[in-house]
Amino acid sequence: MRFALTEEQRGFAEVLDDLLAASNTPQVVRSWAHGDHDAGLKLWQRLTELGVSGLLAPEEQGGLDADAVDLTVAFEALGRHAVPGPWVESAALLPALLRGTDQDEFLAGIASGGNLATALVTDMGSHALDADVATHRFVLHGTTLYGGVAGAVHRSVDPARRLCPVEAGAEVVDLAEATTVRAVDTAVLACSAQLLGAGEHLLRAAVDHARSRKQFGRAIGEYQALKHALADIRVALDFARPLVHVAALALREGSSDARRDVSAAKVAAGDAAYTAARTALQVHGAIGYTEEYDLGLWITKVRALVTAWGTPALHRARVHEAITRRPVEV
Amino acid sequence: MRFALTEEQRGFAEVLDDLLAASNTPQVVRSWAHGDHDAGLKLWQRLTELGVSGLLAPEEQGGLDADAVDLTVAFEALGRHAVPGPWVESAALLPALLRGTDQDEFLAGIASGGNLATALVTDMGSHALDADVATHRFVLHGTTLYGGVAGAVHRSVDPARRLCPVEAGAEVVDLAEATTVRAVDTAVLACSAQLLGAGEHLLRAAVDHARSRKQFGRAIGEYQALKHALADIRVALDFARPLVHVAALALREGSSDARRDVSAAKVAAGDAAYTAARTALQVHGAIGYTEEYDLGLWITKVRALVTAWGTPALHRARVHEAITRRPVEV
Amino acid sequence: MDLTHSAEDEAVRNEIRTWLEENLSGDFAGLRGRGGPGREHEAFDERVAWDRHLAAAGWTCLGWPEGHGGRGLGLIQKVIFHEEYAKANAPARVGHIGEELLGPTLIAYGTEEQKQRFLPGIRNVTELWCQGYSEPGAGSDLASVSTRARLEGDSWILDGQKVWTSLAHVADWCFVVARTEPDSKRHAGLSYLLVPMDQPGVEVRPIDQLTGTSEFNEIFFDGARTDASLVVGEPGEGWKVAMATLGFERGVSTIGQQVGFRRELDGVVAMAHENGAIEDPVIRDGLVRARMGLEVMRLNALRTLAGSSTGADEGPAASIAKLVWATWHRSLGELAMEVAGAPSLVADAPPYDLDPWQRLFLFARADTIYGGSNEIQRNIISERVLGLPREPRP
Amino acid sequence: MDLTHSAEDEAVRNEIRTWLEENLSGDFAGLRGRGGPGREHEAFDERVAWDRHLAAAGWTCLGWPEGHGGRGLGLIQKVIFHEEYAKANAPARVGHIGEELLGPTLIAYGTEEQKQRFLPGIRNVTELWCQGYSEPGAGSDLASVSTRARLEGDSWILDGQKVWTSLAHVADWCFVVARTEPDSKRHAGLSYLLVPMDQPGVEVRPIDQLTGTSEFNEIFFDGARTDASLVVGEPGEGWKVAMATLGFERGVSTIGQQVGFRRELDGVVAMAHENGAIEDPVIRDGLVRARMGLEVMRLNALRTLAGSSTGADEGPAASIAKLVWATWHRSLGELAMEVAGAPSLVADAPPYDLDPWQRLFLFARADTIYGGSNEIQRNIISERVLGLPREPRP
Repeated sequence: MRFALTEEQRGFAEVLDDLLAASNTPQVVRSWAHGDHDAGLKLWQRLTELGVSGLLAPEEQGGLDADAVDLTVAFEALGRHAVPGPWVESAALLPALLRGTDQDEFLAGIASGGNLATALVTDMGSHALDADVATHRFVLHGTTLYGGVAGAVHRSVDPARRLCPVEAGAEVVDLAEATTVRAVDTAVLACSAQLLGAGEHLLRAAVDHARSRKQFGRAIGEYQALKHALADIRVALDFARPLVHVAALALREGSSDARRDVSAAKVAAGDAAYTAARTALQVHGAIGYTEEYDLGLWITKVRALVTAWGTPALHRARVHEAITRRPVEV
Repeated sequence: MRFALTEEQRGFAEVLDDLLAASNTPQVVRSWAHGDHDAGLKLWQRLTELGVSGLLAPEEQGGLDADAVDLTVAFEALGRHAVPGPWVESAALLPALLRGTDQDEFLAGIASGGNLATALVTDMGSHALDADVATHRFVLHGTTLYGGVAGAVHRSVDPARRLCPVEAGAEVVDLAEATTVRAVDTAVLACSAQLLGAGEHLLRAAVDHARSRKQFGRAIGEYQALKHALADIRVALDFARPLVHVAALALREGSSDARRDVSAAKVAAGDAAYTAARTALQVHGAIGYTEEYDLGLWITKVRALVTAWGTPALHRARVHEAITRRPVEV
Repeated sequence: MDLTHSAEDEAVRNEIRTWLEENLSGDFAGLRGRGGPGREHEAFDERVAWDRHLAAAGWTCLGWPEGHGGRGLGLIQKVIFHEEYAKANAPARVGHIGEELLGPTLIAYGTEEQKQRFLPGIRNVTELWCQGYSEPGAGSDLASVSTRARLEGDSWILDGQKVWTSLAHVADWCFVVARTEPDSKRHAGLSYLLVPMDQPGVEVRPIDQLTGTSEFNEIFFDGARTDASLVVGEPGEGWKVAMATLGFERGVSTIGQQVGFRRELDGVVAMAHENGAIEDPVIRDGLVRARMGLEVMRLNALRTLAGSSTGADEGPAASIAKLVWATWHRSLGELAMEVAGAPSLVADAPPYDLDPWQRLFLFARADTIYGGSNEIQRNIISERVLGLPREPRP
Repeated sequence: MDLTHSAEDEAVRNEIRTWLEENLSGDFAGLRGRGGPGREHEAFDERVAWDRHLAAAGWTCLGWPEGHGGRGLGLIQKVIFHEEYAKANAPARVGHIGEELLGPTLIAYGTEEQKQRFLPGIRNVTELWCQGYSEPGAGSDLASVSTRARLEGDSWILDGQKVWTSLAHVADWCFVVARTEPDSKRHAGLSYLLVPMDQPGVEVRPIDQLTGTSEFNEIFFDGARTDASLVVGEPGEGWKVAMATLGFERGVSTIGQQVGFRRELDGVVAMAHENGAIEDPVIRDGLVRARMGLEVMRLNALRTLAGSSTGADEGPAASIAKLVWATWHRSLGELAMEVAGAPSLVADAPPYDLDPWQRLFLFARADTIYGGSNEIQRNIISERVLGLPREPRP
């Protein structure tokens, strides 16, 4: 019984943080938002070298055969640094869908970083992320995975998430229902971890600002109302993270509660990150609301991720249903 | 268009406050809770002399023919001073039920203070308030008013609200449905006004305590977290009061929205008073939790009134229903 | 206590309503719903024309005394105007800063010459104004102003920077709070100056916002000049005048604002019915709460109106109203995004890049910051209404 | 990362479970569910007998070193004990203040004589302890202690008053923080004294609470005496010792507490199903949130356990846990009352005058106050975890 990351996992997180902290990710995000993908693709390669894209791919195809807990470690780092690109699709959804099918070559391309894949999951939306830059586009409809034909790029509420409508093309593979459920849950989990990471960044930015900014002659971080609001975010994030980890364990163990646990993680991580965004904006005041200030990159990212991969209403309903199905369990 | 109390109404409130402030109501409440009704009955008479019990009774029977707004003024004062006794039943419910019936003598007794009446409204509970001291007991079941036969006194969560089970006896009068709806709504309104008054007292007690009590060398009222919590109560009460007044106007004008407005008032006044109770307790710390300290009289009173005359769930459901019945109106 | 209007008030209502129906037509018909917070860039020139059309018909500056070009209308009739204006979905006004903020300030504190010089331009919407209060690093703390002005001969010379200035890029004039006594601290030594924008010493830079629009600006004063006579109130007593302006900011237009809120809420509700989000009990409860919250704001405004004739201190009431509407509006933005679901993520191209719900979400978040943050409002309520002690200042 | 227990741990679990099944029978069977916060008066003498029965079987002081009469169990096995103890609905312990607070403090700071004199009595539940920290007017501010003690010959003489002392009316001894250097201020000049309760200079008065019970007391020291040797740590360094005791207060028993919470929540849910309150979407959402909140508390405790071997500062983690469980429990009390509806208003006669839901409501409200208020916890988190500046002190 040890409910904590292993030393290896903590080391992995540190390596990712070191790389990303040195990569000027805000600039990468801004370029990506303007359709200039060069810096983002370079970063993709460097993250691939650290194993991020191949985490869930099989060893035989050059992947790491890592588990869902490892995945949350990586995606929390991606969220903390607002890394752009179809990471959830390429590194979580598609490897989870296609392991054990005949798509070995595709999976090898994922692990090597050569394949940048995106997908539309039809019961969760109508657009796919970054289909303009992806090398592969898919549509998952029910249990069938199709190739996808992308339309024009739309801007989205997070400019660094470029959304395209996608239409289903040729069928790629028909999958077992359990596989699709598990793969989509894995994607939701990755998104939840991203939210956690983004929330951590926003909290840290708010704390830094509160310590340095003075108003009425005192650092605003001395004011109790603000301190307590920031303390509440620390609590919310600290309490969302174990739910994300438990959901990862449930996926790893193939628990029948995995879907419920993943939904609970998404709701909690989304709420915590959202509160962090709201408070960070309040702490920064009007400047946090400007485009030139980096804070907005995370604020709009959180806004998008809260709704992406299933709205809070959808996941809340799943938790309700799962819990109230067994009366004694509410 | 003048959405404010008249000068007469403000004067009425002042006269009531002066009387009640001079009446050591905490002592009256404690005695009442122990079944010693003398002081409470004396206070009943003095309030009757100011017209409180006869507000809704017809002039011909010695009443004031006052309106629902006047009623809220009186009941806010009763709540502010935690006055015990079946006031809602005697001064609101029964006069509203029995005006225009042949119960002139009873109404005259209400106006003169000789009649202390209580009633069980069967779709809102199973006990009647202070049936041990009441001169008249009733049961309202559907549209029929019966005499009531009271059982033994139970203590309640508010010790000063002594509850008795009551069984229906002989039929007194069968009423129009509109009359019973309006009368019960009037009782709910009176209860809402009591809640407001109790909330005002709790806020004032919390503010006084926060100004005088020192911790870590500063008046605790200097701490921003506490200041802001108290400010939020000021806001909640200020925003509940207009709903109480609008509900009173709706009842006065016979509006078809009266029931919805009354329910909205009960929910808002209950929430505000409840938050005031919670914060007052938090501000006072452990001492607010002791029986010897007066604060508890209001805290338990608010707890009881929030549930009395329809639970928050019932009134919330009525508001939901009324508002969502007309889609465009949500 | 009653909520019905007098026959006279109803007559005013009918007059306004009829005039708006007849005049929001032809070239102006397309202006319905344009402009407003987060959308000040929309159809700006056309809205200037519309404001001048209003002025020509005598519908600007309704509450000003007749001698200054107003109509001397009472509060309730002004409220009725704003209600009808909002119900007609008429475009957001461009001259409101002059009309609602500077005008009343000049009427109270200005010299006769200043009134004659500036009030007609405001009333006829021939001169637009902006408000030079906030500075970088000062935020809600107006007293820490560091923009400096010195009197040289016949002119004030200004150096410094203002920020978050609405509409500065289209304004002809700016009223500026500047420090005119070099070593003064906090509230002392400030002056309230009227400064022309079209001069070499004034530079305006737009601030791009998360909404993709930029109605706020920075203003840089670098040796900017204005005439020595253009100080409102005594030099060194600008704090008092500036506070008076802030008082006017909390005007009767909140009632009109609520009509706009109601329209937004109705839109969110309609969307929830259309896409089925209304079936989610949490969303449904949120919508009902929003509806009740709006009703309460309306009633509170009416109550404040009834009380304002008593001359009571309206600062705290305004703080309560601001705190509540800002929080309500932010919640509505959040609710709108939750109701909209996944489609809410997609947008079109700038500067019209956001649908109304996205804009509501992004802009309403700022409501709890601008015009005095929620924290400041709670301080005011706890200190001025409840009488709690002020926080210790270093 | 895994959540499964080792075979060794499972063996400990089975041993405990079996023992409890076999022993919570006969005379002890009626003790299930008795005692606990708000109900310390329940079956007190029988619970003392039960605690001694536990002690005789070696089930007290599990985490103490074996040399001091404990079993030297690790954290996880202690957690397992508390889980099983709570699942069996075994009665609340009467000796927990000695076992969990004073014992570890003596083991860390006591003299050899003090350990030999007091640890066996705690371990065998033959001497009960209470905690003399809070004072009237001091509340969460322990450093403002004004109870005085002076050394006269072989004795400390104490004068002053303590308040909110749990179980003082049944305790044999009290550990008291007193000011032993007359003109000292705040943290300096305090000493940590062990004082016998059964003497003329000590008077205990129960404090009646809104629950109708009185497990808290005031203690008046009026020339109370204790032996000069009964100071823990150096005289004047009582603050350090007192803080260590507070650290021990945040022990592994929180996991057991959560099992109790789960039982309460299950009861509220069952009631909601019975009386139909579950159909109210707002109540239903509240119940689901409560269930999720409880799961999160459990996971957080497990995570804290995993981290506690690293020797990291556990104060903030404890603050976070306290803030969350206190707020959660208060909400559950409120939810319980809303679920219960009108029948929740009627009660029976004292001292058993409240049904479990009423008691839950009234008592859980106090959770956000005792053991460090929510405000104090938020200060700790913001200052010690986030590194925000301390508030200015006068």
